[in-house]
Amino acid sequence: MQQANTSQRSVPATRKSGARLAWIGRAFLLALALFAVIVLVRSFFDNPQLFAQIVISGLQLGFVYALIALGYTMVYGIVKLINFAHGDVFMAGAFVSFFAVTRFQLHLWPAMVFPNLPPIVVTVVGSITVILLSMAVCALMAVTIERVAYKPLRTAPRIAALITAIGVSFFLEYFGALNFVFSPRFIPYQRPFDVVTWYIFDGIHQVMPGQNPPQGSITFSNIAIIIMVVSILMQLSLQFLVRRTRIGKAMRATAFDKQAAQLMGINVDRVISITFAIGSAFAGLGGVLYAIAYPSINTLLGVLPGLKAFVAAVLGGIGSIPGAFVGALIMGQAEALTAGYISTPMRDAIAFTILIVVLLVRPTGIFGEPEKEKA
Amino acid sequence: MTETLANPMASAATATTNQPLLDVRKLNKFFGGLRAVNDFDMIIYPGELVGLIGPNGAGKTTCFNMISGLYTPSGGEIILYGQNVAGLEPYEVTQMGVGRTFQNIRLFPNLSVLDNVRIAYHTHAGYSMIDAILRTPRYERMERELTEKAQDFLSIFKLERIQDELAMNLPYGEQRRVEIARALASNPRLLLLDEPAAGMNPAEIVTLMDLIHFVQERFNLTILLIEHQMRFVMGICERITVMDFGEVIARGTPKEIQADPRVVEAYLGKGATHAA
Amino acid sequence: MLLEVNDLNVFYGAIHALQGISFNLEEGEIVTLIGANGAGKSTTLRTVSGLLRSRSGYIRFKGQDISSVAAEQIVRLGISQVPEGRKIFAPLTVQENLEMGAYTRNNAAEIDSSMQRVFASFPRLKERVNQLGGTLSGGEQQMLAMGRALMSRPKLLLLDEPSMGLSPILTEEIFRIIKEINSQGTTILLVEQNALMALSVAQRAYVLETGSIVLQGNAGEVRDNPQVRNAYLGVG
Amino acid sequence: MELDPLSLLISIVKIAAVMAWVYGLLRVMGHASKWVKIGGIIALFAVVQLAISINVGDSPILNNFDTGLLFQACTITMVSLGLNLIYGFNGQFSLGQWGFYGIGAYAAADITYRWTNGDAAGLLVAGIGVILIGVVILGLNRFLSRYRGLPVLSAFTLYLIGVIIAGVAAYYIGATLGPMLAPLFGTSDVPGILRSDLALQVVFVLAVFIAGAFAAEVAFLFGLPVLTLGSDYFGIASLGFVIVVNTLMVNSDTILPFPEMKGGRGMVGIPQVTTWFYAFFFLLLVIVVMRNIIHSSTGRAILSVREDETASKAMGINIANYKLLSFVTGSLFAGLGGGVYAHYIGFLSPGTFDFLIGFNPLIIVVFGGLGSMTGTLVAGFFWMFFLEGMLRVLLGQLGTEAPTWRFVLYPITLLLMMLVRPKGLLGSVEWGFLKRPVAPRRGGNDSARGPAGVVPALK
Amino acid sequence: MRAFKITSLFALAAIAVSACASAGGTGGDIKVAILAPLSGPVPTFGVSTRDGALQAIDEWNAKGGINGQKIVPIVEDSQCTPDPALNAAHKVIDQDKVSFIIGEVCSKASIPISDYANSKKIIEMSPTSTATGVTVDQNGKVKDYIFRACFIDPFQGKVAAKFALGTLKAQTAFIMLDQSNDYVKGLAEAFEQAYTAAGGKVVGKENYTGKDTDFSTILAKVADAKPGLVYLPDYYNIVNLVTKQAKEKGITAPFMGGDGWDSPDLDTKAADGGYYTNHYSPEDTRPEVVNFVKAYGVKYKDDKGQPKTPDALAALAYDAGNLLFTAIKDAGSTDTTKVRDTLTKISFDGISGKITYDADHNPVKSATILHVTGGKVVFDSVVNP
Repeated sequence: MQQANTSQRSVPATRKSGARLAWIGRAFLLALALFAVIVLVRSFFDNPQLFAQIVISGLQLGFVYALIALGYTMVYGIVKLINFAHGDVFMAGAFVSFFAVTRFQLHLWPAMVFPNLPPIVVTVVGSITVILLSMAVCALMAVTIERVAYKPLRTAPRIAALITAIGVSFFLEYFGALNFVFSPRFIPYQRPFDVVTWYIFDGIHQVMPGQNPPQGSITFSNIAIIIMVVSILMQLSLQFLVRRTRIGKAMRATAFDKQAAQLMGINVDRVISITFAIGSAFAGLGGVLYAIAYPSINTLLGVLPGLKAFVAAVLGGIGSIPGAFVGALIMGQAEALTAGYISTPMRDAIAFTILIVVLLVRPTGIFGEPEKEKA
Repeated sequence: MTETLANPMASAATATTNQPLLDVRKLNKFFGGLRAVNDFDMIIYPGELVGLIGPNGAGKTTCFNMISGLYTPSGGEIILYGQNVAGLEPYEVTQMGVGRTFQNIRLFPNLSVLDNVRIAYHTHAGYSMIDAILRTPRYERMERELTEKAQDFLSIFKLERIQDELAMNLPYGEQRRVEIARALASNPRLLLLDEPAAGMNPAEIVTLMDLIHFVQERFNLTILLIEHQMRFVMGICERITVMDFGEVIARGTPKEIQADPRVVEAYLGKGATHAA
Repeated sequence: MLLEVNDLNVFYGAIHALQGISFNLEEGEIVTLIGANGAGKSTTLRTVSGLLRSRSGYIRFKGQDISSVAAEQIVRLGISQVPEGRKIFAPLTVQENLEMGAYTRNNAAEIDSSMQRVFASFPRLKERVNQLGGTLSGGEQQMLAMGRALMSRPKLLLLDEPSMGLSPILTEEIFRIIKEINSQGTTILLVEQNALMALSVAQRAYVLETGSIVLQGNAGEVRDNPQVRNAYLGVG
Repeated sequence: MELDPLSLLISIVKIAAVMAWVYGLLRVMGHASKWVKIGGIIALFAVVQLAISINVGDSPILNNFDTGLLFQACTITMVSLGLNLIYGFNGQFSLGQWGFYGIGAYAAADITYRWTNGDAAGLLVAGIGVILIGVVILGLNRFLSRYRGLPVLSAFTLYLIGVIIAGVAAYYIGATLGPMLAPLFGTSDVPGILRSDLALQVVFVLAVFIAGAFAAEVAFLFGLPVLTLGSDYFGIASLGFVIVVNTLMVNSDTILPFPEMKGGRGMVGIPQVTTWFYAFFFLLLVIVVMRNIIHSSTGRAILSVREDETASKAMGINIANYKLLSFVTGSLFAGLGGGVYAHYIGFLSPGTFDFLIGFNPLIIVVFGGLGSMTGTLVAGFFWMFFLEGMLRVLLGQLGTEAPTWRFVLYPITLLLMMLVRPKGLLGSVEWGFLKRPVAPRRGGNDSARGPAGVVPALK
Repeated sequence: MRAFKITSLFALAAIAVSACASAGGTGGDIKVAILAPLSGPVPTFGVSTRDGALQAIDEWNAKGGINGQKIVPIVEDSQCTPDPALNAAHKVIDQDKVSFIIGEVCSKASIPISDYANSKKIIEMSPTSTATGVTVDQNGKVKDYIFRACFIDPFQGKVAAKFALGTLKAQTAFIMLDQSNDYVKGLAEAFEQAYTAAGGKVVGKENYTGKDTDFSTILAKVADAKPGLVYLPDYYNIVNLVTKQAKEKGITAPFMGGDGWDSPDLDTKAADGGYYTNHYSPEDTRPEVVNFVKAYGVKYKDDKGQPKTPDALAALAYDAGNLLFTAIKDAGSTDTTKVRDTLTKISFDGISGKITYDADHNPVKSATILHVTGGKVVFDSVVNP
């Protein structure tokens, strides 16, 4: 009896060390990575121009995701809530700009007020006004949502707020689809400015309507450049805000420890509202740019980009601003390259597989801080 | 396997008194750059009741966490009955006969007191999940037996009246007792108590001391405890180890420790000498 | 009377954590609450600073009832807490931590002068001004936490276990600073496990046991009480 | 058109009746007497069966609209119970339940589809495959437990290789044996014995079980590495699983070798064999199995993981195993639910298994109360009869524009509900059968027995 | 024993419910259910279908109903998803006791409905479900009571191929298709078959999914392949995105598609130069078309308050309604078997042409080819089968 018991108890210590078998898992991952690299390298040498073209479209997509992902990651960082309604705020941004342009001709206001302005100034100022309006409306909307649906649940189990977030998301989608709101249609989006495309082939030339760019040229458009520039600018300004300003520091303090922040006299509720507002303003901006780049909008527009941006935020390490940015770029490339070289219908599957594999290697994302061991 | 002896380990322990039950050698733990525990050594023989004291943050709980497997040591050996258990999973360490309580009580808050204790029996449940799904006679029998055993434990701790209360609804003192009962129910040879008397008033502490003495004899336990209540430590422990800044600064009997100037300076405080 | 706490009852769920506590602080005093772990000392401080809500009883600060004032407003009224475990903002630098302490104030010049004063009291913080809070040692973190609390220029400073995990030398240093802060006019409510040390700086003391005050008096009296000596000082 | 107050009343009575029925079910099942238990279950089954088959006026008491809701309520409840086991009881935030539901549905549907088309290979391959894979997993589990501290990715790779080998073996065995049975199917004119209705019923039940087991095995492979992630990360990874599964469904005829599933066009021609009896049977099965697990030592271990992982480790519980166990069991329930669903609706399309709809079980589980089986049961039935029943009926009367409001009212209801009861409808209350059995208190005077009597006799 | 009380309570309640339910029948009117996806992925189709069908019902009611009986519409949201669609069908058939259903729009929702309706001998007239599986089961047996108003996929594909090679003289084509959409896939396959059989060359074929918005990768390949024609038989929302992005990339090859293009929301600027096969053209000068377009515009306004132009979905729903009501009228009865027999032999002049039914309950009618040019959709030609 005692004998049996002793031996039973000593089993764990006499077991072989499994650490020696770590190579199996590593070999598996390596094989996956190698496969991906081989596919990419071969594709690159097959047709470098096509490869570059695909990478450019991946960049454009990735930078839009980045704008949405920033909001996700900020909100998650501060209230640990997966704000599923974020994608719908993004949708609202697109619709606000649509109505501003088609109903109120807001993008032309400089020309109406100052008739002698050169058209380029009109376009730039008008478009910026439209974008700012969208951002403001989105920020307002998000703050309202936060007050109504999330704040009362701050002390409740986290999942309750997640469910209300899903509820808010459904509400925005289907309320927006009512006939007297946005209607459920896919609406051709009227851009506040025209998209111009250039191609690179012995220098940079503009693509004229009805003219095929020569074989082997690489095309890019002004909207792609705007998206990239705006996205980088926003990322930098957000970094500045969070690192250098008083409210940004309060955000980081609140994210780290709400009670300690309260003890500093920080109004935690206000900081959270501001975080929602900023994140959603970015989503609104993303919504406008997205609609300009892919000009067909309906009320379900935000679902997939929202989801992918969220995945990008998780991939980069949720809560981390540079992480969201890098994650979004990876998502963009993963989608574009999968679409280009494997199969378009598989691109979501591949993107998520990448997410899962990355999480297995780095359980809290690329830039995520390791979870604290607790005892 | 239906023996009714108090503790199967009891005779094994007496048969090998000269062999230490726990032999910790050069244990180290780093958190990032911070050295939480530095070359910690400790030998405990079967049947002893040893105290581990030191200021908050001295590394006592970290040592506990390493011995019970929650932390993987950065270096050193933890030899339990001749086997190095450093780096084993906590559940394996527990199955080898190490039970513990936690500094900030970690009961299963939404479960009843009885379930809290029954969970500790899990590894000895004596029936499989298939038995449970099919509700076989074996399940019925073993579950009844297990429940009775758990209730016996509860009655030792005078908790039988509250067996159906949710753990989170108990007052502090009772939570402590449930936690000790739960740790004992996992059938340990070595029991680690992390500040068992915290939050108890002097009268409760006296009861607790009696209780610990009782369970130690009853179950032939070896006990290692962390405690701040000096009266408790001095009154109950046979030997005391004092830690400060991750290092052992003194060992000895309670009397020796109280007289040790380093201990007084580091832990009891200079005021102690004045007051005494 | 600067702070007046009367018949305070606080519950954690079903647990009656504070069972009718009453105590008070005069301006300029150091008062200490001593007692075992879980006796309710930290709960008391957290209730005063507004992090917890009492079920009954009141807290008056400078005559104003603050039992239902929000925590961030209480800071503006002049109560600042150094929480247990220091709770400094690990991802923020030392300077940013201090700026957070002055969050309620707007005058940049005054904030700067406060910061200089904190640096004068804690020269070590000045050396590490750009270091992240999380990388400081325990003693430095405690100094940062106290410095941060002082940045709001409080009338009343609540200190929760300032010596926790500190070496004797550091503990003495901290207590020297506590006295210094007090001498500059800040009233201090001190919760401490190192009862001897606490009693050596405080004028008055309250002894807490499972949520109620069992003994109160001058520090000296309390120190000489045989029960206290037995239970908390480990001697006798 | 105007709202007919009578129909509002009918809807309310209907929901109340269903809730009362659920309550009655849990009551009779929890009754102490065995005969009341059996009699009560039969009676409750009979009540519904009679209501389906007896006509009052020109239609049965429960018309097809109602029974359709009942079927769907049963399946969604099964799926949600599985999720509650994973999330509510074990604390693992999973969004992947819908994927296992889909896997179960497609797997079961494929088996019976092939069967009705005179091809037994589907059943053989799936059946043998599920068994072989199970054997491989259990065997490898035993073998790998000899290695301590084995990195989870290595374990995963080994399992994956094992499963692939088992799957390939099953394929060849099944594909060889399958055609041999073809003569037994007879021809289109002379039905063979395997084409009888009875055979189809048997195959259907087998298919549902195989589908459940298959979903469970997939859950094992997926959960093994992914359950090591922290809670929200696990949630997102499992959401990814749903999307991967959905993509594979869309491409089932091109990337996967199942032309009969027809990819995005949807699989037609699945025999509609699910009857009220089967839905009832499988729901009861899931309830009983889950309840028996929860109220046992295993269940307490599962709960302890949710309550406090560290303390649970210190109690000698291998938490990784229990996370995996509850995940696999929960997915098994989802797979069973899928199998029942496929043979009720008779048509599967990837759109049904979209990730957005996949939030439904989560909503039901939270709505009912995490860690409350009763809550899930009540919420599952209520949700179906409210959203698909009551709202549909009432809005249908309010004019041609009103139905668009259904999905506006639904989130508002959800929102209000969460704001009013953030811990769910029933919190963690259980009714009747699902109540934790109360251990009898030991009578007598404990002190009289003395310490000598309180020996912790463990084996 | 409490359990039994509860159970008996349930039984009583259930009987009460059924008693109430059976009391709520209305006599004299003909109830017609309209099952349309008002929510879900394609709500816009649902709205058009509903409006078109309601238009037909209103006109008939204005004329005094069918044989003196008024038509009462019951609209249900079927979400373009199988289970809600089936629930909706159950509800209208068993709860509201309708005998006639107009809908569903999506094939994947129509298929489960059609099985059930057929088993209940309820006439289902789908306006736009183009998959063969709607009217024919997997064994090739015709579902007796199921009809549709639209032509099926293979027909449109063939017409498009004929037009591409004949009129457009495009010798090479690039096909873009949504793998997960049976409508698109059906058209694409039919086109490819007919096109290669007639000597055309398919230089590339790319899949995407209906949720995509970024087509630049595929368009990069199109630009690379330089085809004479891009066949894109998808719905207008995808067409808007693809053609716009194609224009921006400088792709000059004309796009061609199917009836999915037809929508007031088609971006005519982006799709400029494109062609599509359709059921009808609102510019058609036949009086029934002109009247319909006018009446529809009076009844329904767009968000700017302008009269809406009916799209093909509305037109087909209108046709579906008229087909059904004419058949009921001709049969002189609401008995579904009689109506079915009438329908199989019907010859009806609809908006989308002259309709007769073949053995598989698919309409035999002509296709219209429309050309997108100068910001407008203009009638190009009619192609007969």
